[in-house]
Amino acid sequence: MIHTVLKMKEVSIEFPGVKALDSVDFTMKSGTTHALIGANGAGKSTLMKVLSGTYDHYTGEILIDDHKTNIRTPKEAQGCGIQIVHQEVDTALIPNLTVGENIMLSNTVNGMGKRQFVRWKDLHKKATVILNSLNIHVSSKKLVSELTLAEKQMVLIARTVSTDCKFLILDEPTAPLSHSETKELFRIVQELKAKDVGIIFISHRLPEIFEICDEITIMRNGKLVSHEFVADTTTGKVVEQMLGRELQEQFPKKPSQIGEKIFEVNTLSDTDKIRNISLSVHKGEIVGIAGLVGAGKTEFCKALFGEAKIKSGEVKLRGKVLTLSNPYQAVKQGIALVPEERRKEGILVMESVATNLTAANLGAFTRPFSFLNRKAEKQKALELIDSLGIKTPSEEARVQNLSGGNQQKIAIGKWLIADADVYIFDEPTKGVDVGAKKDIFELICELAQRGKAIIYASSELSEIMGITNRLYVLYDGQVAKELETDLTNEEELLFYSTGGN
Amino acid sequence: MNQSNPVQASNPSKRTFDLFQFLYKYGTILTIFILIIVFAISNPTFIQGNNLINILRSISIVTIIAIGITISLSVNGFDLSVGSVASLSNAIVISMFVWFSQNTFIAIFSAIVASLLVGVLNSFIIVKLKVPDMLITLATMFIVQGIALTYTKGATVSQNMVMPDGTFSTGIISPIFEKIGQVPWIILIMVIVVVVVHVFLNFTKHGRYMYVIGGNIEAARLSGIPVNKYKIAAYLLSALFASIGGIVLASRVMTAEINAGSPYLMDSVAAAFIGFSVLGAGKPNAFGTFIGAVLIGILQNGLVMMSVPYYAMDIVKGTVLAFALALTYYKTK
Amino acid sequence: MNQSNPVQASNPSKRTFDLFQFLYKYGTILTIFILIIVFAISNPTFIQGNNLINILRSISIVTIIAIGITISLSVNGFDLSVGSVASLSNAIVISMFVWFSQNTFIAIFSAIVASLLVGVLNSFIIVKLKVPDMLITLATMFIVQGIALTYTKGATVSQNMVMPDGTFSTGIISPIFEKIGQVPWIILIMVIVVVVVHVFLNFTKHGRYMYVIGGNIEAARLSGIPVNKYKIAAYLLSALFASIGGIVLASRVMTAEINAGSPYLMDSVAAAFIGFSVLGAGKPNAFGTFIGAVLIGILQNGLVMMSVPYYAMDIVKGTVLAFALALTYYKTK
Amino acid sequence: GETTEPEKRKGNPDVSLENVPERFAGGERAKIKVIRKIGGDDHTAQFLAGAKEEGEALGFQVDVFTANGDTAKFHDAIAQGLEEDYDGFIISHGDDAATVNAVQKLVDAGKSVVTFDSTEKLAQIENVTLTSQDDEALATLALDQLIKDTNGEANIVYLWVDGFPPMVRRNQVYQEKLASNSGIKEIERFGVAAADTSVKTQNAVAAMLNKHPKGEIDAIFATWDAFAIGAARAIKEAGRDEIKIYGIDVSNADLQEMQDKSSSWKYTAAVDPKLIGAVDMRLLAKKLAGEETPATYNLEASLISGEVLGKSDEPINMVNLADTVEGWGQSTAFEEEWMKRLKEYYKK
Ligand SMILES: Nc1ncnc2c1ncn2[C@@H]1O[C@H](COP(=O)(O)OP(=O)(O)OP(=O)(O)O)[C@@H](O)[C@H]1O
Ligand SMILES: Nc1ncnc2c1ncn2[C@@H]1O[C@H](COP(=O)(O)OP(=O)(O)OP(=O)(O)O)[C@@H](O)[C@H]1O
Ligand SMILES: [Mg+2]
Ligand SMILES: [Mg+2]
Repeated sequence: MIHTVLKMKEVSIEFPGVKALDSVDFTMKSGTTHALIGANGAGKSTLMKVLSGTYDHYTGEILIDDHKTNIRTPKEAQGCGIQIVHQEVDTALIPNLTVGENIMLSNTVNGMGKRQFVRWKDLHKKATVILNSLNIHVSSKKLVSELTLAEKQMVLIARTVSTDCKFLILDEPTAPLSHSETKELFRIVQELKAKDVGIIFISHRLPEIFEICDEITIMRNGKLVSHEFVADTTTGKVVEQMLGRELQEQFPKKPSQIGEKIFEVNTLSDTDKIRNISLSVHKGEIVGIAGLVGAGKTEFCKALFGEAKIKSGEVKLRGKVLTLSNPYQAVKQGIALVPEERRKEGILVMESVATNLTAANLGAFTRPFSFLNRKAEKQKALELIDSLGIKTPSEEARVQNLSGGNQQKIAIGKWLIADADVYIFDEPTKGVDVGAKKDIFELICELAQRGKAIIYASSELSEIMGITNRLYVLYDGQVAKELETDLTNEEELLFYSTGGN
Repeated sequence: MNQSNPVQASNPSKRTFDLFQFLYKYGTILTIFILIIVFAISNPTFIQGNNLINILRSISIVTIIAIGITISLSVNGFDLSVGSVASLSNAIVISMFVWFSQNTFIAIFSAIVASLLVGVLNSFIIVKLKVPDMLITLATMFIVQGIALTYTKGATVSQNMVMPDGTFSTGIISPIFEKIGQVPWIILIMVIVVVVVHVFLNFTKHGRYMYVIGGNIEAARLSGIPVNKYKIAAYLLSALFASIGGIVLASRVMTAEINAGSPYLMDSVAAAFIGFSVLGAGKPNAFGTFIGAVLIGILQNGLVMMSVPYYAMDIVKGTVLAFALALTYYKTK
Repeated sequence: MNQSNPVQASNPSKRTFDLFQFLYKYGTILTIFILIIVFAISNPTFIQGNNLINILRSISIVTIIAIGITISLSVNGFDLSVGSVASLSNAIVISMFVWFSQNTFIAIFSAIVASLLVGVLNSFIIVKLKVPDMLITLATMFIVQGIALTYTKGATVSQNMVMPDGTFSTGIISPIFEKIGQVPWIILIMVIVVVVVHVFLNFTKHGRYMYVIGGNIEAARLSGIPVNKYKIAAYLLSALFASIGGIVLASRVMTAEINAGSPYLMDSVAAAFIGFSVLGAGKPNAFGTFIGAVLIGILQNGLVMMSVPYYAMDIVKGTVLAFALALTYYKTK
Repeated sequence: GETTEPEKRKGNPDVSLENVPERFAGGERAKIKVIRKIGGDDHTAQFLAGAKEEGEALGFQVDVFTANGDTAKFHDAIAQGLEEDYDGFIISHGDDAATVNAVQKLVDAGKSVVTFDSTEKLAQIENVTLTSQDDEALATLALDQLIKDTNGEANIVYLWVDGFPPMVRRNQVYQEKLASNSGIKEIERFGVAAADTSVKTQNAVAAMLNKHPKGEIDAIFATWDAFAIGAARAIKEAGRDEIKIYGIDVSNADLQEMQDKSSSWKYTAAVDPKLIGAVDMRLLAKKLAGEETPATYNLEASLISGEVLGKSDEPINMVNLADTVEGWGQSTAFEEEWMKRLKEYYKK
């Protein structure tokens, strides 16, 4: 088979204050899977946005089969057979339209020719066929605004599958997916590969990359570091190239100074998904909430934070029953939540880094009559930027322009100032590179060492195993099992989280 | 601001069935039925054919203009200039007859061309200069209003009027033109406009593109939809329907009064917004807009029948609007 | 719709320096200076102290009401009911004097309380029933207008008026109250309102929270900010300033005419929106709103001075508004 | 402010300015500002046109402004006018108390002022002439005709809106007539003042006609021509020409409607709004010339009959109405000999 060859040569791009790409080369063939990795902010997404025509102010050239192509708009990229599933799925979906319309969007745009009228029956039928072929169980007539994050992701992948493309870019597609959904995705990737599609795969999950990719390109600080065959490298080497240093132990030492029980949840049910959950957390303890995607982890975290309507049960902190009717009360009573969907819920994209960091406890930076003490605010922000290693041009920069991992650090950082008693983390490492991940783990352990009670919800079993002292497995909104982390293993966790008994 | 996607916030909960879901979808229609029943009980003539025709006639201009607003809303835009455009169109069509003794075709044609020019101006500034639509159409609203006033020198244009030079105008308004504003034509025009735009928005690819643009402009751009072209088209259509509204108004009153179109802005906006939720569309849509206009029209008519003093009418009108909205938007949480 | 964050689209590129960045920040202020120069050249009395005071007096009510709108915009809300609230407040304060012979304190107090009730109603429906603000304030706009009309029975309230029973009202408007609407007090009140709200929004925790809520309400909620309280506060403040506007108006004209407040809606909205970009704020802000009002006031005054025919005034006003907007929003690309 | 030297314009040198008051004899022009609170209707357009035409004929520079109903803007314009070099002002519809202060300031600054349909408290100020169209006469003319035509037995619809001084005065007459003619019964009333008053009225009257079948309504009394024309259209649409309309005020469009033989608008009582503007301007000119002027002046009302209009072979409008209605638009009130001479002098 003759493969198509894609080459990007000396691509550079600059944003105010940042040189995001610095003369990067990238080469791949169709019919292969190619991993693109790098720490947060390395420029992976930016490089792919150049390739898919999002930016037109880059320098350098793009060649397909050694023909110079001019890709400056998405349409031109699509014309060259390049499709992308963006990291932030919401930017690509139309919330007020149905799943079917979203899937068939490119078809409607480019495939109708002179035909003016949409054939609704046809459209939904085709969409359903695609959904079925991907094993996605969502009605094609549902509105996208009603979907979960994972479902939205699948819809986007389904959309690209509906077109014929030569190169498919998947920017962190597995971040919101469950194990089984990830498996589905990999199956699809393999199928596409067999059809001579080249897949560019961005992920922070190294095992996945070693599982499905043929080649690997590593970036750091907007520059190309290496390009080699996956078979010729190892995880350790990749991490080293990514970070520019060796990564020691990924998980820090677990906290050991566990104090008295301070946080208790008794038979908590909400109006929707959560049923009869009881658990307890001690001072200085990290308690994991494990469970597959959709098990109800997020809902549970939100219920503890006053965001979901509680039907029955009680939540106690230091023996005192809490009233949790909204997050404001939760915060007042000493609870902090780092939510899962950070762009929508965790950070204020339009505001500066400093404003974000102080948002949860602005009261600490005021003079009498609530006047702001800007100097104190700035100082604290700089302190945090430094201690969390947030990569930003200044404390006045808009969070919108930071990379995903740095945004997440900010979402966590704001709660460090608030000084709560109970910290709830919902998938805090989603879309975060290994280096930043380690920083985040260290942060969490440090909090525990300071005697805070920590709840850590994640569908990444290895993380749960690595960082928690004790854990609860959630299945279908209920606690399936409570386990001591040291006395269990990933297999057992998987067993309980898939409904085993 | 946050009305752009009312359904987005909805988090329908499967289990508590769906009184609320039901009300969201059918709240407006339900309100209409309740109103009809209440008015009919208090005065049986309310549901006589004649009166129903009265109601349809009275809402036709509002509906036509509101359909234009609906189209601008569908690309997540907002056209505040429609009232002024209707005034301008009204002034031009009548003056073509009266001042220049033109025939019906030329009169209508001129009015539409002038209105489309406003649409071009709006869309140019929105698309090219990237001025937010609500702001720039606020500005063009003033400009067009001023142009209409200057054109008529601030006076009413009517047949046989005294011209500035002291002579009398001799043009007459064609009897064919007069028909447009009469039953059944005026109602027919409204129905055709609603149906055509409904089909356009829901069954043609162009309509879909508009919704796609309205839902997520970035995504639309990235899927290769010529976003700017459709935005321009939306503002042209919005101006076109405002123009038709003005022409129908002209035919109904056979004069061009000062700022005659401007009061239609508020009612049209209300109709288009009420229409958002009708049948659970969750987005601006032609049928919903029509229903919104019907709600307003029924209220207006019924209240007159019940001899509610005019100054209290606003209270009732506002309250029912608020009630319909609350019914529509109230969620379990 | 997409006016909420005009700066968002900006993608300032360092290299093309920044004529455009400059214009974005200073466009409005530049326009004001150009206008002043043009008007002053055409008629030197324009920049005489007396005339400048006239201008400040003429914008004071618009500014005060626009400041209320600015606050509702800061939480990404939108209060269309301010014009009606100003009418209501005007009617109540005058009627307290004229019908009930109350003193200044009680009269002002009653007007403010009534207006705050409207604010409570608005915020209750917005916060509890989750009806989009623009829609519900459209409804309350009608309701409050109707209430104000019903309260005065659609008549003008003035000293010595004929009461429904045929007698004459005997209450008089206190001379102290009359002072409010006169120079320098009226200007002083405006300046105090602008400064206080500017400080409040920019230098206090509460102001910061309002902007944060306006930027991303979900994230604000999950940061533990009592979002609903601040939204309620914003609508109460918006009603409060509308009420103050109505009271100042009452003191200026010493009567309560029907719907006296409603013409202020459009100008206030324009002022608040023009203010978005002033000095590159990129969000609703009190100082910018004041500058927006100044722009409108200067135009109005200068055009009257240049004897522009009143019907052409809207054209010029709209064009300058469009020009300021284009200057402000036009980006390299 | 200080007055600048009035600009001179060459008139016709053949016309001598003998006997023309000193103020104007040297060919000096005057600068006049007409400020009207209400706007957006044809009455305003005609009134302003009348004032401007008459003033310019006299060689004056006339600037007009309407505040479109915004009281504060109205006062802003007066305050601003004070700063400029106007010699005289015509203030129309200053019906709020604050107008008294504003006009007082004008007078204190030595400006001449004539007002129209403004608050009666202005009478306290010396040297100000208050003019009005005689609302009592207007209402009486129309109502008397209604009572005469129906022999004092009728169910009527009353179209009226509160809140405007002329409307208040018309309502007073209406209430009196209702009290003294027990056979006249009001069965419905309606009225809004908006930019689309006529269409709103049309819709409302259409609803009323449905509510009250044939025989239940005999006549409609419309206190404003915008109401009358809306009602006339509604009646035409419903084919209920047994109902007769008696209105107040007139415009060109109204004449069109009334002339139509099938129109149910039978009578309207009116004063020529253009004439009002002209008479006000003459009064102001007399003041500027230092001549005696009355403290108040009421413009006479006429009753226009649709039947008479219908008999004319040529279409009738506001100008040639004078051929049909005696005295229409022809008042020579305050038109002094020297004004005619001045007009002659400035004639182009
Ligand atoms: N539109 C923009 N304006 C300004 N800076 C930007 C913009 N887009 C990206 N950047 C900057 O470019 C750099 C690269 O960002 P990019 O999103 O490509 O990182 P990434 O490798 O995808 O990281 P992550 O793994 O966190 O998603 C970051 O420092 C980011 O702040
Ligand atoms: N916006 C939504 N619309 C409809 N259903 C939803 C929505 N969000 C969540 N759900 C449903 O609620 C259930 C619980 O979801 P939740 O997000 O709590 O799970 P989770 O264990 O946190 O999974 P994840 O790993 O995806 O966060 C799931 O079945 C999901 O489909
Ligand atoms: Mg990325
Ligand atoms: Mg989750």
